[in-house]
Amino acid sequence: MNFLSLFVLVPVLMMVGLFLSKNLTQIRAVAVTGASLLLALAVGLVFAYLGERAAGNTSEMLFAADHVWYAPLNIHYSVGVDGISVAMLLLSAIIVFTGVFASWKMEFLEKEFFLWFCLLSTGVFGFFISLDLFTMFMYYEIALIPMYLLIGVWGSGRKEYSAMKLTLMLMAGSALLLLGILGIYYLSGATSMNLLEIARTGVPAASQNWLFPLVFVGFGVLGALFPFHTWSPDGHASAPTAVSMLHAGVLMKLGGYGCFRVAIYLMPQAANELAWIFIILTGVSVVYGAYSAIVQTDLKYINAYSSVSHCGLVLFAILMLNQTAMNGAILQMLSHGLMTALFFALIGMIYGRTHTRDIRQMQGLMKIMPFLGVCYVIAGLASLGLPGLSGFVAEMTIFIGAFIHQDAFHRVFTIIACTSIVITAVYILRVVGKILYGPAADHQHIDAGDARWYERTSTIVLILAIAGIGLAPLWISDMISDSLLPIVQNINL
Amino acid sequence: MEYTLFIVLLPFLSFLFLGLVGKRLTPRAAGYIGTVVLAISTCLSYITAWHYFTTAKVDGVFEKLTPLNFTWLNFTEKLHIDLGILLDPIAVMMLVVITTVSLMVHLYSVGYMHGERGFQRYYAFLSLFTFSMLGLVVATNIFQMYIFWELVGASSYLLIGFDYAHPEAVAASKKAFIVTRFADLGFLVGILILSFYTGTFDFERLTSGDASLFAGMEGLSFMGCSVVSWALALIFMGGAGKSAMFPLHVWLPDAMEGPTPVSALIHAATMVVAGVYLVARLFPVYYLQAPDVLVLVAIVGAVTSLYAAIVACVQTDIKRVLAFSTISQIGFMMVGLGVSGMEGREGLGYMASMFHLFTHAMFKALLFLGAGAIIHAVHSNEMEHMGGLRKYLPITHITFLVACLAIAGIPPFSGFFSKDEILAATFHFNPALGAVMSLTAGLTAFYMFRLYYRIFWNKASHRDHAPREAPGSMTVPLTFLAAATLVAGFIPFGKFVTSDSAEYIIHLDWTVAAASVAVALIAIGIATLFYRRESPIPDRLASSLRGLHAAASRRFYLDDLYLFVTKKIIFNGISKPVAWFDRHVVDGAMNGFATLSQRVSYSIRGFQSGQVQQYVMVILLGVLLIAVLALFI
Amino acid sequence: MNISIQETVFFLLAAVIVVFSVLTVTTKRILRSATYLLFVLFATAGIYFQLDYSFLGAVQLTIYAGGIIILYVFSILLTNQQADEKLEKLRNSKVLAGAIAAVAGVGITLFLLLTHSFGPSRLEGGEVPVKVIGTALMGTDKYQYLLPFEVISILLLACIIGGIMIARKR
Amino acid sequence: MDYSNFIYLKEELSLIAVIVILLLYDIFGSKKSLNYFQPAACLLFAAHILFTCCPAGQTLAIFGNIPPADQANAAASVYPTFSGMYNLFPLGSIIKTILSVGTLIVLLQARDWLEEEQTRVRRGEFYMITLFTLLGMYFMISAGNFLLFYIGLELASVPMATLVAFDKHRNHSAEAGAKYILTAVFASGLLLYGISLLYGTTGTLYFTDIPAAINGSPLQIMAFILFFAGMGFKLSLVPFHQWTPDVYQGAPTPVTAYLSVISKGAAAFALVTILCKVFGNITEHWQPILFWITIATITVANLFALRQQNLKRFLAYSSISQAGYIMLGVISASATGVTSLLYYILVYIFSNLAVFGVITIIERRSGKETIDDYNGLYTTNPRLSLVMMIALFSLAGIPPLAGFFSKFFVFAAAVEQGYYWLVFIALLNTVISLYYYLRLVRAMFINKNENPVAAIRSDNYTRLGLLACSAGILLLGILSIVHGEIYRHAVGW
Amino acid sequence: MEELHLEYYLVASAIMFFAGVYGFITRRNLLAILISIELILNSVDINFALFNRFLFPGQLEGFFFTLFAIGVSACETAVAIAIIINIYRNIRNIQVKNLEQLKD
Repeated sequence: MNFLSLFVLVPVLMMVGLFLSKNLTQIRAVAVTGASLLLALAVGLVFAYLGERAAGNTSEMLFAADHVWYAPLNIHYSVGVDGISVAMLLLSAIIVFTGVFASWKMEFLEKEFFLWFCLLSTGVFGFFISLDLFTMFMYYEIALIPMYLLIGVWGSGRKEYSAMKLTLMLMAGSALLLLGILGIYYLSGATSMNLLEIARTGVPAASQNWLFPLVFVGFGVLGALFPFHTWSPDGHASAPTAVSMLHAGVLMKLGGYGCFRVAIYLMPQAANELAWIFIILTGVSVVYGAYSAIVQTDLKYINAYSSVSHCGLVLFAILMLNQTAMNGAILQMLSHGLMTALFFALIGMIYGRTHTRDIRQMQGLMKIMPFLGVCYVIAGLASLGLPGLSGFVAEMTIFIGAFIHQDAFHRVFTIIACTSIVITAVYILRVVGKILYGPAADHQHIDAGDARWYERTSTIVLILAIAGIGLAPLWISDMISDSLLPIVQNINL
Repeated sequence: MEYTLFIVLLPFLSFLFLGLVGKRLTPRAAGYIGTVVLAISTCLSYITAWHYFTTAKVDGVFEKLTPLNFTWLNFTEKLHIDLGILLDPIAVMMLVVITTVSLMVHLYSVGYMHGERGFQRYYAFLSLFTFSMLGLVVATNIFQMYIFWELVGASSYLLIGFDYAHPEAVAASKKAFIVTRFADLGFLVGILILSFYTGTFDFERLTSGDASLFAGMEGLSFMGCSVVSWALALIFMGGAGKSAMFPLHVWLPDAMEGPTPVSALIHAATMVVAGVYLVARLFPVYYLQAPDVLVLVAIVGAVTSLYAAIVACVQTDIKRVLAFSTISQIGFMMVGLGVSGMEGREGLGYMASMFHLFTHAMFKALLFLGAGAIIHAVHSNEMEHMGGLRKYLPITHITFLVACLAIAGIPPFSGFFSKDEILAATFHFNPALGAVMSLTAGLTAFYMFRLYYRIFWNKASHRDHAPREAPGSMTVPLTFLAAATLVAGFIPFGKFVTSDSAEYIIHLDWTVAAASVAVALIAIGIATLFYRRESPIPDRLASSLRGLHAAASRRFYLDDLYLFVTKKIIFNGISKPVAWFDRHVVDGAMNGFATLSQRVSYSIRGFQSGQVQQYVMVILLGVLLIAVLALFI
Repeated sequence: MNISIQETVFFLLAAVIVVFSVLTVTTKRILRSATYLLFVLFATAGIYFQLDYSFLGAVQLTIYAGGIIILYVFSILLTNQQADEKLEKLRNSKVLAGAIAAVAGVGITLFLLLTHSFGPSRLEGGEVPVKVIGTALMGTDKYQYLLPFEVISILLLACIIGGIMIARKR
Repeated sequence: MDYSNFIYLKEELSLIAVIVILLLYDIFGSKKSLNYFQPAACLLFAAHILFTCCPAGQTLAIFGNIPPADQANAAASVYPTFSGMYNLFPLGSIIKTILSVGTLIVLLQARDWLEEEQTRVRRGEFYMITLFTLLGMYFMISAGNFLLFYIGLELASVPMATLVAFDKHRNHSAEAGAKYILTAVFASGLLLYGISLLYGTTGTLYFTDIPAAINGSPLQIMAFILFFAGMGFKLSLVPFHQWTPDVYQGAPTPVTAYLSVISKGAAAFALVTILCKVFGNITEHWQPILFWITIATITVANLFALRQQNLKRFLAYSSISQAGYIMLGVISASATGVTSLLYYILVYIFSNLAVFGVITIIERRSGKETIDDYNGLYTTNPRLSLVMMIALFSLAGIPPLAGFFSKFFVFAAAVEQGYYWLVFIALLNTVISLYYYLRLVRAMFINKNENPVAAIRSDNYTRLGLLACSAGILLLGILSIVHGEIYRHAVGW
Repeated sequence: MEELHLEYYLVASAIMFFAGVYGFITRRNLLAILISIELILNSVDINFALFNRFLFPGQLEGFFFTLFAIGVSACETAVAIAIIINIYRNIRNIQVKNLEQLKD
């Protein structure tokens, strides 16, 4: 048994454990144990990966394993990781870990909540370790569907509507995706659905031109590609804390990762030819999301639109089709995943105390809950790209990478995308100014305490990760960059 | 000289320590830790300066040393962000300036901020700022500079908004950050363009005068200007934002909402000159590749300088006066750079600008700290609450006077030497510009003494209890800085800092010097006449020049413009429509599909009528239709 | 005009079939409808006889005319208090739609039938011996129908069970 | 006259044996012994399934009638008996097994209903008629001649009408029965006319002989269309579907279940057999027809299903759209297509029967059968809700449930044949279908209800049935052996 | 004999078929609808016999199909009538308009 499969197995075992557990303590014990195990696995994987690479293992995917699953359709259960997936797995593990702590205090149906949560994690981890298009798609959908119930049952506000909208839009995306995947497989004439195999055989150029948009839009819906992003504000606003964290933090990354791993990697010619369309769309969404965020009054909406902007940048960078920009895109995924998770965690904690997410009804929270306030400021600074925090590393890599594109069109759009750093600052500071600063007014709020230990655990881990990437980005950046090489070579063939 | 690392690193460690465990410490302990750490840093930078200026000279030229440089982040094979330490004359000078002023401010704050809530946080932020600023000046490459550039912006934001319960402070911090962020956008784009063509961020390579680096940009132009000019102009935009150049200066007067020592450190002595430092750092590039941009720098500097001086004349808040004065003085420095050439006599402007940066840091910090002492005593920023303070605050009075004289350009105070050289360089470059700058110098003298008289002379306002002189922790820095202001002018600056790093002996241009001193004296005279005692003349003058006065009081409506742009254009004009569009058009379309399906679903319900004969009819028609379609089409 | 007996018989039968088919579905009285159907079935049997499929004709007469029609008549009598109750007036639109559909159907079908070239067709005489029929029903070779024969017996059993189950009182 | 041919009919004969035993038992069993009628019937039928399961080749080898040379062939291809009247082929045995398993589950679910005062007297008939129709389907599947096929079809549909009208004292049931028999007879009229034209143009009714005479003349196309209309009725394809909702709603729920899965599955397989074996030469003529019919089926059914309140009507439309997906497997008419078709039927049987099982028990115990009645079901009946949910998700094609795999395979089969547009539209329709399946999930899990359906204790038969269905839904996808086994036999076919 | 063409018979049977269809669609009484169906089935039977006799006289496929079809249609009729009688027992009426309870 390949140890990558543990990433899927652990959440499944967690589900079994949860199913058997009798009371809240046991549920929490199972959740924490499992999440810690996953985090440990992910960290271990990072070291193992770097060790293998240092030892001179140059194969494209490490720790690969392959079992035939559905022989008639050449579907294999095939796993393996490169630097990119390692990074994403680490991200997922961190967010699952912190998500468990962020949902320490559930009000009802705890067992069911964690069950779905684990299923979601299964999908996420499975997606990142998969090398086979089929299993990839399968895990992708596994990750999507629990969202419906997680939002619908444990959410707030217009939860039924949001949950339904989110699910349907994402499923519509995955419908396109499925067609794309089938098209890729059959038109490439590959003898298996393995990514590497298909990349070797290649998809005929003529087919790429219609397959590429399908796959890109399919994944793009999850990556909040304009104009298919509208599930995101409603969905995030209604979702419970941990779900928002996991969704914005990891699930949306599935979109970017998929665009990159499937759309770009397998269809380089079409990517080269059609990138401009999507560059316009993503370029728009970067700026557009940021502008939309400025006028929102609901904390979660602000963050959701901010995600639209940041995730737009991910897709934007991927489309630049060069190593640096793609590296930036992956870093941005990591960075955005961490900080948006932090944001949502904090928003959830603040909401738990103030019972409102309307920024007009909050003031001076810094005095009342300094820990959360400080964390919020840190998250904000990370989001607006302060050096020393992860956002900067990612954004700069993207801008540099995007700007070194030989085509002037790309550079113009890079500059347009750059303007988002100013707009981001505007809405971040607006929120920080409105809710944290100023005199504390509401008595109800004044009585609310600061973060509890589990909340602190969750936020501190996230902040450490953000600062870790922000301060010492080289190892992770190089790890990703090295793994990008074969993909970039595939593009430039 | 690897120990220079600790100059930078120590404040960072102090920041981490105070930030993480500061709450567990007593305020006093936190203050001392911060101050002591900085004192070590200061000592190290003095040692560095001594060490550098004594040993680094090779063939009469100061070498650029990089004791430390490591790759922080790789972009491409050529482009990578390095973090490191670059020592050259201006960097070393800046190290000295920053650590000195910062140390003074740290020390001063022990007294000034005594009893404030969040004292530990304050020191943590101060340390963070000092770290960032030091990192900025020793940057080995433009991207490192950008990194620390952003960090100083953030720490400035945090410090301006230190009193976060105070809405004005919060608004000011936000404004400061956003305006400078906007400018930084230019900086970033400039970096992108420059690095795209030259393939390097490295200062040493960029400034080496190697024309082949810029070969890629040759002949390329955009909207009538060459691309290299665009790049450098955009980089200058970043500098202009940080250095509060017109029209990006709007944030600086508001930034005075922060604690006064912070204003002294960040918004007078160090951070705001970062823009000057940036231009100086890239000076060879500007000079060799885009002299037209240097002209732009000069013009912007001159306009800013004059504008700020005029506005300063009518401000009533003493910190605002000082803020505009700062803007004006930085304008001087920019002009100095803008008119400068590369070598020897031609490079006077550069040298003068750096010299002025140095002296200005001392006397402007002194002015702010003095203002702090005054505010500390009277608990107000407004001139009308002051007057006649010279009896109560003797030390403050003397030191403040020294600073005023220095800024007014009266010999032998330091400001005279540096400003005079800028004027000389400007006249050399263009007499008209020189005249404008001289006028500005005169205005400077006028408003400074207006300030001075209205604080220390004039009619005393009503007070409940007599103001008291500040405690020792505050007066010691004042005295130290006053002393520095007195002697700094005699430093043979040309020996150390010149545009080509070669020694240049300053020769006072006596005609220019005499003229400027005369102008200053006249201006001081007028100020004495107007403000020494209560006098109706200023009011009369104000009413006779009502339009100008009102406009100057409103800072020539630039703040209104800023408000208009942010509130009306960005918020109401762009964001709201965009958000509406998103909710109603984009999302509406998505919901529209759902509604449409539902509608269709309801509208076809009659089709399922429950009549079996209709069902059969449909089957039959279906068959016939398929048959027709399949057979005849 | 040289009209053979065969032709005369055919045209007679065809006329009966067409006319009574239409009458079956248009008459207002249901009992008459059943009666007209009987005529159609007789005519059909006539065609079988004409084709020299006497066995088939006999089966047609016994099962259809003798069995099914009787079933119909009984049912009609059972379900109608007045056996000759008029069928209710039909809505014109429905009739029109039905008529158009039927005419279109006839049109298309006839067009296809008449334009199709059915190989060499000839009506050869020759009765099918009952022995042949019997052997075919009992055989398992090609063109022998033991299995369908068995299966239809099961079908009949199933229908008997089902019919009884529905029709009985309990 | 080789009566030994009968031994090849082992499935049919054993089923007839079961029927005959039941018939005798029902007639001659004492009042007391009849208490065990239902368990006995189920056990007998289960024994029949086991007997059917035995691989065809081996059983034949036991009888020793196949020449050794043919034995290898027999496992993979068609072995005609009765001189081509009846075809023996492993795939047929597989589908028969699948259908029998489904029928057994239906019988288990029907047990509770049959214990009712009203129906108790007719339960013997229920078993017999159900098994008769199943027998009819067996013959439909194995027929090698249109005559046998037609008789099988009638055996599968005429007694079915009496099942539909089984609750004969209920007006709805009676009405549904009448609608069913009238439409069925009309459809079989069309089918017969089609067969007659086919006979007229080809001169034979043997499947093996027809292809030689098929030339695609207009009359043959017309014959095909008429034939297809008759099959379309059984499969309830648009526009031959309108009887479906009415009949499904009116019929007793177990009968509806039977009708929706077993009868449909048999018809689908019979259709694909005939399309491949008989009309295999004129694929270019029938594929466009199927193309549009499939699109119409899926789309129209989904549009109708959107707003249904009555669960059985809702499921009727859902099953119509599922039939559309089945058609994807039919239209592909390749080895993968047939495999996916069979697999789809199998999974569909489990999923749909699970839904019907839950509906049956809830309807029986509470009399409620609209979606709104299911609000808050999870609070009182968590297990039933969970089963229902996985079944619905399986129908919607959500991984890791079997429905996902079956949908994927039919799509893959269609894409393999180049039906990209068809798959595209089908995929978009999966999104709509997901909406209405989620409506039900929402009702059970999210919506609040003052008086939800009271907690239900279901009987052991229902439990067993639901357990079997759940196990099937959960495991069928992951265990690829089922699919592989089907494929192995489909390749040579 | 030569003059009698297959087509003549086919026309008659087709008309019979669609008369049945017309009846099915327009009649109001369930039994009348069933009677229409008999027309449909009967016309098919004729077709089989015709094709067999005119085109493929060598074998008796059409013949037997007709034979079996007659049997099957008898079954159908029997079951249909049983169901109709059942309806009559339930609602004392067999008008088709009373069969419209089940609808959307």
